[in-house]
Amino acid sequence: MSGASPREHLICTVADLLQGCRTIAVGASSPIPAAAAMLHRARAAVSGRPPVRISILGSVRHNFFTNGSAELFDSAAQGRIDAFFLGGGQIDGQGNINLVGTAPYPRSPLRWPGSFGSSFLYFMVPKVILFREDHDPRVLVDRVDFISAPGTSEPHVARPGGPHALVTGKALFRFDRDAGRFELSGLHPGHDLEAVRAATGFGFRHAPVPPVTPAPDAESLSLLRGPVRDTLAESYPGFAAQLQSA
Amino acid sequence: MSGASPREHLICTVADLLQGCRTIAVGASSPIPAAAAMLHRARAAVSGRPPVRISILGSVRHNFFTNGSAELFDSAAQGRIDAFFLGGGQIDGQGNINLVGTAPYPRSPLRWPGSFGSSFLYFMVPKVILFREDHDPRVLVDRVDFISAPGTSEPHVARPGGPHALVTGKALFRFDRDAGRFELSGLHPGHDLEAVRAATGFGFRHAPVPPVTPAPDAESLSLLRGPVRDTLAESYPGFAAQLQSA
Amino acid sequence: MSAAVPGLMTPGAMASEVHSGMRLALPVDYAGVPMALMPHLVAGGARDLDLVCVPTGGLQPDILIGAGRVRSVETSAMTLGEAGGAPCFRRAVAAGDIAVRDATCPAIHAGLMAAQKGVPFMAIRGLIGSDVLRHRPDWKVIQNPLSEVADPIVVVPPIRPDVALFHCPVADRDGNVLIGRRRELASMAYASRHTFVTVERVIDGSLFDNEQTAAGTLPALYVTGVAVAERGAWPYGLGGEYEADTAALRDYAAAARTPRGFDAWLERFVADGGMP
Amino acid sequence: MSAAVPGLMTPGAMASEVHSGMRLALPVDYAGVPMALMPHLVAGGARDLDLVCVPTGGLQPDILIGAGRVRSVETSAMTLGEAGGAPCFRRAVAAGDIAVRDATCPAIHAGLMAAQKGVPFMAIRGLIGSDVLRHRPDWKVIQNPLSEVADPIVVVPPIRPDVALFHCPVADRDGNVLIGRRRELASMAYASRHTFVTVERVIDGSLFDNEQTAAGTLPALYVTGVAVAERGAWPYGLGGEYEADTAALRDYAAAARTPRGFDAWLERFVADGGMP
Repeated sequence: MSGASPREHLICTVADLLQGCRTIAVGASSPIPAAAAMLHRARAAVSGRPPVRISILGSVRHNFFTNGSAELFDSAAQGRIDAFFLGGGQIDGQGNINLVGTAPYPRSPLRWPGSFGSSFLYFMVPKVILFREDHDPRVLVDRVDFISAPGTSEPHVARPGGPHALVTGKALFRFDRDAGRFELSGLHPGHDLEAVRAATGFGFRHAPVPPVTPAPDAESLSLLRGPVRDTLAESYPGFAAQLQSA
Repeated sequence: MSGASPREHLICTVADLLQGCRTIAVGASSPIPAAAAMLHRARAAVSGRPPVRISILGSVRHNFFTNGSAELFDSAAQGRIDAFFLGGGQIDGQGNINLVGTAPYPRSPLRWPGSFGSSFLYFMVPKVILFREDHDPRVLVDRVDFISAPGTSEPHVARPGGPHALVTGKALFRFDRDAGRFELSGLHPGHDLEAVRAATGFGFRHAPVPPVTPAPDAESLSLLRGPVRDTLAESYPGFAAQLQSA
Repeated sequence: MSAAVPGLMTPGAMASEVHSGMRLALPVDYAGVPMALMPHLVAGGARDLDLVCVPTGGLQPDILIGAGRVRSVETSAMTLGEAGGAPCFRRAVAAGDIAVRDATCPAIHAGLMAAQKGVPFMAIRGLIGSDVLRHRPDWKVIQNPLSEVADPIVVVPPIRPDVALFHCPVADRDGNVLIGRRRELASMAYASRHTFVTVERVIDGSLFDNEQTAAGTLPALYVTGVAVAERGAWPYGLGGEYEADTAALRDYAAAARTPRGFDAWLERFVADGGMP
Repeated sequence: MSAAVPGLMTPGAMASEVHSGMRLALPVDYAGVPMALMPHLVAGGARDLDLVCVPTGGLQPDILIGAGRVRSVETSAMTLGEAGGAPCFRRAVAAGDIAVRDATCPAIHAGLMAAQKGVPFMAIRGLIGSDVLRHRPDWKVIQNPLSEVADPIVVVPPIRPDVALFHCPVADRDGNVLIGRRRELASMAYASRHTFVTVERVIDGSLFDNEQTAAGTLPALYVTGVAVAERGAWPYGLGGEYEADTAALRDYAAAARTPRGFDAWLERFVADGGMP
């Protein structure tokens, strides 16, 4: 089997973060997180672990909800959703995310769609994985212009969930909830610390020589190129077609 | 057409109270209120007035709700239910109702089923009709032992609804919300004021010579004995069969 | 096929998931009462149960009360419908054997909704001036925080049962169950830690295969276990499947008028496995 | 047959029920967007509309904004999905032409739920420390009234739209409409004073005739009017009926990149009666 493409590597990196998750929700236009969740589910199935459920929001086929668009938020509040993905126009070093727009608010010169459910789910879902493929100092900023949802909260604020990790096209960061900061836990193959530092608008802790994020094993690649891609193609045909080459 | 039986008279008395009502909810085991609502609907249909909707709670056939047993309460809170019926183990002169039991609470020597939705609907539905066929001083008391729902509320308490009338096998009372008291507005044929006074545990205002409640007109009787009885028979077969004779 | 259904178990195994001291949510008479679990529940050892009737109760809680398994009941009403009052409940109330938390239907729905939404309280209109409210120290009247003028309103806490039990027509191979219009069953499941569902049958397809059944489906996400129990609501009926057996309900009402009569009825009921 | 359907009207008559200054609830892209009303809404005179997107918006509010009909938008997001950002919305925001009440999806659901339940506020977790909350003077942080320890929580007021508009596959002869799993449409209708529904077709029977369709039915109690509009969600799709026309959405996104391009697109759209 040929080596993993950068996208395949990224998918496997995200899938590894889902370890132990039984129920995962994915946004409608998030093919890489969706692929990662499907790979996680496929790996659980072949190794006989308990079944994994995935809901792709806005999808009819991959949507196990029956109580309208409120049900995702309700089930998250009930503690039934183990992992969710969020992106953001800006993400800062304290884990704050901005899905609304650049300053000044409200007349943002650059306006993004809006906060969606982030102001709630970021508090409620135990493992929120921030995913943003382009790793860029305009995205990864020191301080977001608008807080759609804060990275941490004061201790008396009810908050079972929060950021768990940040995955970009260049690196993997873990979020340290006590410190309220990101820590670099791996560079993807072909990326080096200095370039990542230059591309990141916030400071972060890191080992002197950061490890490389693990390459997908043969089984993961074979699942990804077989059943996962087939399932993926139902919802994201274009993405599935270019998966291996990208 | 032969004259109205006492039950038919009662049904027509209740139907008259529903004038102007477009949406009516009826409890599951309330055949007389159900018959009255059906008669009201049939009269609206023949006279070309806007259609009347009836929901019989717990019925599959005569139930237009699709959001479980909460929907009646929600739609009442939305102002969509014009009339509802309540009974009660005790009803007092201030319009308080007791569906729970005799004193002392909680170890009631005589325990009734419970308040059901009365503690809410009595506040929310504009026209609540109290219906209790047996007119008895143990039922119509001076002061209820337990208030499932009060007859009136202080002005700052949100209360769009409340008691409108009390119908028994002997008489019809209107509830005066400003005075917080019942007023006798009619005796059913064959009943006199003194007997009603003796059978009523609370004092009430009345005309020196109270009127007799109007007898059903021919059209009402014919609707009642035709289409209404047929519809009624689907939900209350025993009641429908004995309607005319009772 | 059925072996692959997630969470498929026997009614007996299901009943054994109910432990002493648990808070149990039970459905209203017409919504699918899981009567087939009753012989197993009564034969099992669970005691000191706190029942929540959604929003009213009948035969099922009455039997559990008569069998001495109940510590408290939260309900808006307790009745056998046409068959009359609930005899064991009445006796237990008069004797002070159980704590009754008298409620009103929409307050039970509000408590479940608070649990569903993950909020620590839910507001509800009405109730002010009632003895229902006066006897509920867990409910509170507050000033509407968004109003400048006096506007008192009741808030109730979430109802979070340990276990919800109910009966449905169908489960599918993935453990989804068909509730149809009976959405209070979904409310119970959303609010409860575990939900166990008895069903008339398990189908080989998925209830999500067409949008019409999907609309009436409670997803497996909320279903801890499924057990097959044909005519499992008897003597209650099940919408679209069979009618209530009113004679059997009347038999119960007559028998349970005395503790001895109830005991004899229960013994026969358990011996018959809860079947007609 | 159709003549007997209560509230049956034309799309044009329906659109004329929307008046200046009204608060309008509009559905999310995938829930049945009543696009067939748009040519009539744009040709009509209603201005200063306050839009509530349930819980996010796309083409429909963007067109209304571009056409200068909107005073404010309450939404959790505004996007054309794969076709990109909502161009008229972005321009109006940058220019300060409309007031944006940025929300988060569950807060919109909570506001509708408060209206559904007839309560003056609904609690919601999360939000604390966000700028979403900071910019919503109508929301408030209170202490959980049932807690002895510090427990701040947000309360939001009811959302009570004057009119809800959406598109469904089917209405029946009694004015009931089939919403299937799209229960946010029911929430919109419960919360709104009036609900107008465009449908692909009207059937002669009743959706209550069988329990499966009944489970996915919004009762006529909540439906003020029904209008037939085949392919009425175009260029959006309708679950179980047809897919979205992504090319048409991209055409819009490209055209509306400039005000002039939007005007040309709109003129053609109105001239074509909103049809492909």
